[in-house]
Amino acid sequence: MIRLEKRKEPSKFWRIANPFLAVALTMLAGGIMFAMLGKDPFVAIRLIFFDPIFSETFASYSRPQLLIKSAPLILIAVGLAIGFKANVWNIGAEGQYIIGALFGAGVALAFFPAPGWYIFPLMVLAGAFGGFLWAMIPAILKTRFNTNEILVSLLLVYVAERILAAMSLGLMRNPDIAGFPGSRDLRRYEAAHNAELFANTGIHWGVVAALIAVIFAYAMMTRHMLGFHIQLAGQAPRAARFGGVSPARLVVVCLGISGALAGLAGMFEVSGPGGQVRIEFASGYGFTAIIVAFLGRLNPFGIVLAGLLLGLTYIGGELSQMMLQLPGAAIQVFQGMLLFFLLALDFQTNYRLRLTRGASA
Amino acid sequence: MILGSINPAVLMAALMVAATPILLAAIGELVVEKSGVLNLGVEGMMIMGACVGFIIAVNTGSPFIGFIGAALGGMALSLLFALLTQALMTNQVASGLALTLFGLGLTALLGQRYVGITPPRTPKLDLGFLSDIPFLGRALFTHDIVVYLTIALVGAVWWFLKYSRAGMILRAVGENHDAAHALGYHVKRVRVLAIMFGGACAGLGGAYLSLIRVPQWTEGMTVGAGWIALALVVFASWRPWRAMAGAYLFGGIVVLQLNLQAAGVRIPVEYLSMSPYLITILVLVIISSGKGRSLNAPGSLNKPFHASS
Amino acid sequence: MRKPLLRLEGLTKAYPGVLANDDVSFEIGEGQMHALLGENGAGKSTLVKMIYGLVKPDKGTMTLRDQPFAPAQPSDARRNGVAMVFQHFSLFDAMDVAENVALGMENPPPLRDLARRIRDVSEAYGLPLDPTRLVGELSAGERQRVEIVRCLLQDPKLLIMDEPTSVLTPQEVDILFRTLRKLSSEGTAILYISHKLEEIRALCDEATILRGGRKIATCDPREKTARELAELMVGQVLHPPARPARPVGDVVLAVDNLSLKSNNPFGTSLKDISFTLRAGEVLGIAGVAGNGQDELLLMLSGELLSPSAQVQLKGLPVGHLGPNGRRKRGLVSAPEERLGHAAAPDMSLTANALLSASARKRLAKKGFIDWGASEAFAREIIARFDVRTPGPHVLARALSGGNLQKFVIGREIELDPDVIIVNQPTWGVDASAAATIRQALLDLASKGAAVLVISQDLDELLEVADSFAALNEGRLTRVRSSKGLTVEEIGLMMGGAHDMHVAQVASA
Amino acid sequence: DTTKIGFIYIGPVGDFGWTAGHDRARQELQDHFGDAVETNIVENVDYGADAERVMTQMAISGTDVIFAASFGYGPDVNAVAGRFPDVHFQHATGYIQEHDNISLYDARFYEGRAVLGHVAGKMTETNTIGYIASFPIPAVVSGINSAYLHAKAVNPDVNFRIIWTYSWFDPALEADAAETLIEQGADVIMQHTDSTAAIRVAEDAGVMAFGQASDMVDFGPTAHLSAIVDRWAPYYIDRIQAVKDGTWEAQNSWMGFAEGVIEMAPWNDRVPAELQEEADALVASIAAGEYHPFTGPINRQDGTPWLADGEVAEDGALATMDFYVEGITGEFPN
Ligand SMILES: Nc1ncnc2c1ncn2[C@@H]1O[C@H](COP(=O)(O)OP(=O)(O)OP(=O)(O)O)[C@@H](O)[C@H]1O
Ligand SMILES: Nc1ncnc2c1ncn2[C@@H]1O[C@H](COP(=O)(O)OP(=O)(O)OP(=O)(O)O)[C@@H](O)[C@H]1O
Ligand SMILES: [Mg+2]
Ligand SMILES: [Mg+2]
Repeated sequence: MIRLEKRKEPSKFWRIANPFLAVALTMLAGGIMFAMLGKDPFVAIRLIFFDPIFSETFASYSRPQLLIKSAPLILIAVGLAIGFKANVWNIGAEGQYIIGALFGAGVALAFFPAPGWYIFPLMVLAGAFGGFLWAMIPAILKTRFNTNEILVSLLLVYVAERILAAMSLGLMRNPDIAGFPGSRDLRRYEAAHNAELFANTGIHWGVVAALIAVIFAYAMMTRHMLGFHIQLAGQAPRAARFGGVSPARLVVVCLGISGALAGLAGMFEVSGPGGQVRIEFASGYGFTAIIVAFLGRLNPFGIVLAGLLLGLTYIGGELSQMMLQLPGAAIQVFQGMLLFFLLALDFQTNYRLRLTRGASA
Repeated sequence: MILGSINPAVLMAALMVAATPILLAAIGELVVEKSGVLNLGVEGMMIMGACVGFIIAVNTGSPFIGFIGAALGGMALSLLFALLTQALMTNQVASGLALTLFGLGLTALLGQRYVGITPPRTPKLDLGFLSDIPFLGRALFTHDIVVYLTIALVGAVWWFLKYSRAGMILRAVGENHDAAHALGYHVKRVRVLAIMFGGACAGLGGAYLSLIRVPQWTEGMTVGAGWIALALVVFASWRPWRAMAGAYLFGGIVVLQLNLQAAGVRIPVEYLSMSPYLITILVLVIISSGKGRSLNAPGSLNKPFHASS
Repeated sequence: MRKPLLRLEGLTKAYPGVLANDDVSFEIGEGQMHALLGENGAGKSTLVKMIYGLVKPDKGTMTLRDQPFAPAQPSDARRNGVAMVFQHFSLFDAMDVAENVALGMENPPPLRDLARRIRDVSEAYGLPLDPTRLVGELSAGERQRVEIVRCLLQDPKLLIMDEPTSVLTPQEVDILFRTLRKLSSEGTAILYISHKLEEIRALCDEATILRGGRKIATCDPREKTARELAELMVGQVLHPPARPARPVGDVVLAVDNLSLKSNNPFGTSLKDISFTLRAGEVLGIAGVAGNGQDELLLMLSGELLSPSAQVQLKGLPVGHLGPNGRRKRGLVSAPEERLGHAAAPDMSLTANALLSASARKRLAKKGFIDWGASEAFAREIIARFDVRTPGPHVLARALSGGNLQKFVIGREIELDPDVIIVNQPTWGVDASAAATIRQALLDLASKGAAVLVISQDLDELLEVADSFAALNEGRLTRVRSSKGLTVEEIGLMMGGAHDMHVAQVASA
Repeated sequence: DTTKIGFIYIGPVGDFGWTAGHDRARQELQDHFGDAVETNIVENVDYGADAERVMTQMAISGTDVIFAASFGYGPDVNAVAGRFPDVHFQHATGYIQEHDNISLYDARFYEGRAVLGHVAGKMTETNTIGYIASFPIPAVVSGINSAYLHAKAVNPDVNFRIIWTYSWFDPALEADAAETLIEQGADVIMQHTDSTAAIRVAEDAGVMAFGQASDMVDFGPTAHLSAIVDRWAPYYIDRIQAVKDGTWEAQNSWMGFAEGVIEMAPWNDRVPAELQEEADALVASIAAGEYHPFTGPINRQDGTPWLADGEVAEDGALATMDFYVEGITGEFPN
């Protein structure tokens, strides 16, 4: 009989090897699915994993796109991971992302059409502040009334979505194109545009912010007392209190950081690739980022890889729809498989498979 | 004023129907959480039930068989979750979210050829004279059988948890899995069974949407009902009848805001349409600001269990 | 010789890296009171878990009443008349007494009948219990009763008790013993595990001693002294700690009329606690678990806050300060629960050194951690307190209980405090490690620190304390000098208004 | 040689609504030209970066014509079109046209709504008509106004009850909305949302309803009176032919009955033959350009005049309409 046995210490080897194994297994299982759908599995997998980075036709365009697609995921996930480490479950990053975007865009629209170097920095601050504020609702309800933060943050996503719709149709609607929902195109407003910093690299301020956030998060989690306390609170809450950590303060800090980063992501998106406030602006980055955070094992650099991997499957997925007429749903299933394999294989990091004689208790 | 055009009996009838799918999913999740497992994949299992139930009902011509298929479909997906979290000890939050993503994709694929088809009709239950009682008749006795079965299920779960030995064992496993293990209970077996029950209920909830409420199949048709069901469980502090009250409250607010709109009440529509969520949060706050333990969360909820012997 | 009830032959069980039981054989007769002795990790619990069907032996056989006996799960054992009280309670806080009892029975009657039987049986044995109460609200002694009544209701032929007395007052222990003797006279065999050797000598007629998983000896405990038994267990000669006379200085810690609500819904609130502690003094606080020890430690360490003037450290009010604020001012503490409270299980020893030392040892500058210094500090603790471990990178959970306890107490002592508060400093720790820890505390006191030891182990308190008080249901007795104090007197102080006392009188 | 055509959709092809309508046209297009065209789709593409990327990759991979089937792709279409001047862009319901390789096209849904309003006004017995609306954008608002005006014209007692769902697609919510409207006395349900839920509810409640975008008669054989069916195929075929002929030019087409881009689904038998004829005549006169659904006098909801007697609304005003006409009760969202 086979059984699991907890390792005395997590295995370093498997920690590195698992993602590769998972991708390989997903290629296998996904390939079978693609074949069943009547598509050439090798072509499909090449389109998803290789063409966006290596093909002559697409790579020069897709590579920078990978950064654009992954940057918000990484930025949000880094913040979420900090909270998850402390057992603070912010499931509502999507809402904070929306509110951050609204705050950022709000500043821009308020200044329109004035020029000024200070507008964009103000928008950055406003975006972070908006996300922070929205995250403070579950944080304060949690610390004051012991209300479950998972639920409150989640329910607030629906509220934020409706605020977004109301803003797109009302307050922030572009007055020059009467009737149509959606704000002015911020990409056409020099002072507020989060443009590519170097042409054709995909690097905009959001990518830079994601990078900075990753480095900061890494430094904080490994070198700073705050990070130490966060990990402590997650692993052993009583030990954390013994170490002088105030659980309430930690809830506020963790939700605040993740909210602010999600808000920033929303702000960089609305002023750059997204372009304008509109009803459909939010496209699930806040939820996908939760998965990215776990795939990256809550480690900032792991999150970078996970974000890029997931971004790759999105871009590759589009290519395979376009070139191979694979249904969009098949790509979703494929992504689901990838997650399952990554999660499932992870047990090897902490457990060892062992063959035993006979049944065990 | 126009408010007069809102009929309370009808409101009651409508909210019972609106509440049924989320209540079905919530009562299943309640049992899962009582056993100490947090499955965030309710949305995925619901859509699976909606899709599989629809396909089977269309192919067999029987909504009844469709519902059975939906339960099995939801259960099949939940088994995947059970495999991951119970056998392979994966993180429950991440596995649940992955389950939702996977379920949405898989059903879109499975259901491709079923878009635009009408499923066989589920008859309304004929309750004879009961439905002729003034007010109550319209409010309570004009529904399809699933509405009543769902209420019966809530009662059954309540009885099971409170009075049956198996229910007591399930609560024990959720409360303290180490102690339950020491007494010789099979923690994982109990949890896998609970997860399967939760999957079946979520599947039924989904099928209620695709076979009765809507009824049609379109991908992504659950649009967040699974998340509301999850919220209901906490809202109910893990008590079955409160889950029903919560579902009816939520359904009631949704229906009421539509009624207010249709009646032309001068409250901005944007605010009306977000009211179900805001009121749910408000009630959550009121419930949880009571004493600590009254929250009644199972002691081992979302903690991994690994028998080391 | 009595008729044999259970015979163990060559039982062996290996865990990765440890041979928990190695070829253990012995016999228990019907109605016999059989002790199982051994230091921590000797394999006692593993052995009884095999009898109860929780763990499967790798090798060896068991025979129960001349029938081969190989329980696949606890219900098999229960069906065969084996009942067990666990070392760590197997109770469910949020469920009531009757449900807890029913969960431990094979074929429980309907809950209402069961409730009546619980009342009847528990009163018949002098262990009164209200079946409708939530277990989480019971005191440790009462919780123990739930476990025992659960066994009694099944008419066991063999009752296994794994360290049942560590949470009982002496009076409660008396009642327990009376119950056990009664059971024994009715023909029930008892397999009794305890570290309290005097108890064993008073109760048992045969003892099996394990060391490192092997059976070392079987003897009649009444014919040996406690010292001899201990040395058999440990395999070496023991020395009691030295306690040099020392001058007592000024008051450094004063608690004034403090009442505090517990932060745990099932905890005990403190009521009107007052005492003072002088430099160089060792104050022992006795009490049965669950009478407010945890809360007292939390309140003193700063994990629970109070009105600032009610706790004074060296004359300054500190009630409003958190743990680090108090540490900076010289007060340190070591809670009872090693894994999870005093130390984070999944973190390295280095990180655990940082946990409480960052403030006093300046291991962080402007919030940035000096990991090098932290590691050096961890090494220092490991070296000075003889912590057996490959190095400071090892996770706390990978250490044995005794070694982790040495690390935790050592960490606090190394902080060179003016006041140190420890709760159960040698709980579950074997004799030699316990001696090291006690010695370290005494040494600290003789250097002029004030030491507060909260413990359930009266022998330990008598060994180290200069003055003495007891906690009962959140109230602290008057502090008195420990000179001339007897265990009986302490027991009465601890028992206080405890209802066990009343029950004893009633059943006498 | 093969013309390579890409389609990007905001929803899934299985939505049975807007996206499905476009994909239906794509299939007709493919059938019409056979091997002479290759069509590719990418579904569920969000506005913004995703759309821009998908279109760019289509362009890179040699696509000749790109159909972007939602108004929100506007900025993205224009950005990509600027970079790929040789690719022809066809943007549905768009309003930004900054390059001469972009054509805009839209349908005059309000023409169809006028017919629905006319029939509904005559058919209703309770004089109450329920309207399930998605978002208050001009296409939806002008539809409501058009339907109301034409119902009112034939039935002065008619009143409209409107529910905004704030979503294009939420079957359960649409079903609840339909039920609510019926309970509040509506015996005809119109919808400007994409699911078929409302039709089914109407069928069960024994009231009447109109389908949306597709013929939804299968969902309510008794209730379904007709539907405005989107038929983009004739236009698509036309445009591809133009590409093949080398005559493609940027245009801004707003098409209705005249161009066959919208048409009425077959009438239900319960609509009296006489009324069917009236309705068909209305369709014909609109198609012939003899009648415009927004012909004055028309006042705004607050009573201020909008169109004078005989005045016909300009396309610009219709494309940006953001008010109810006089007679509609209830507050306009915002
Ligand atoms: N589940 C397990 N996995 C691995 N090792 C184990 C396990 N259970 C016990 N051990 C090891 O087996 C040995 C015997 O443990 P056991 O619990 O039987 O000791 P014990 O005599 O009851 O000690 P104590 O006095 O501390 O209760 C120890 O070294 C322990 O670490
Ligand atoms: N669950 C486990 N998995 C792996 N190893 C374990 C486990 N539990 C204990 N061990 C190992 O077994 C050894 C003995 O552990 P245990 O806690 O029983 O020590 P002990 O013999 O009681 O020591 P002490 O007397 O110091 O308490 C330790 O070295 C520990 O690393
Ligand atoms: Mg030990
Ligand atoms: Mg033991």
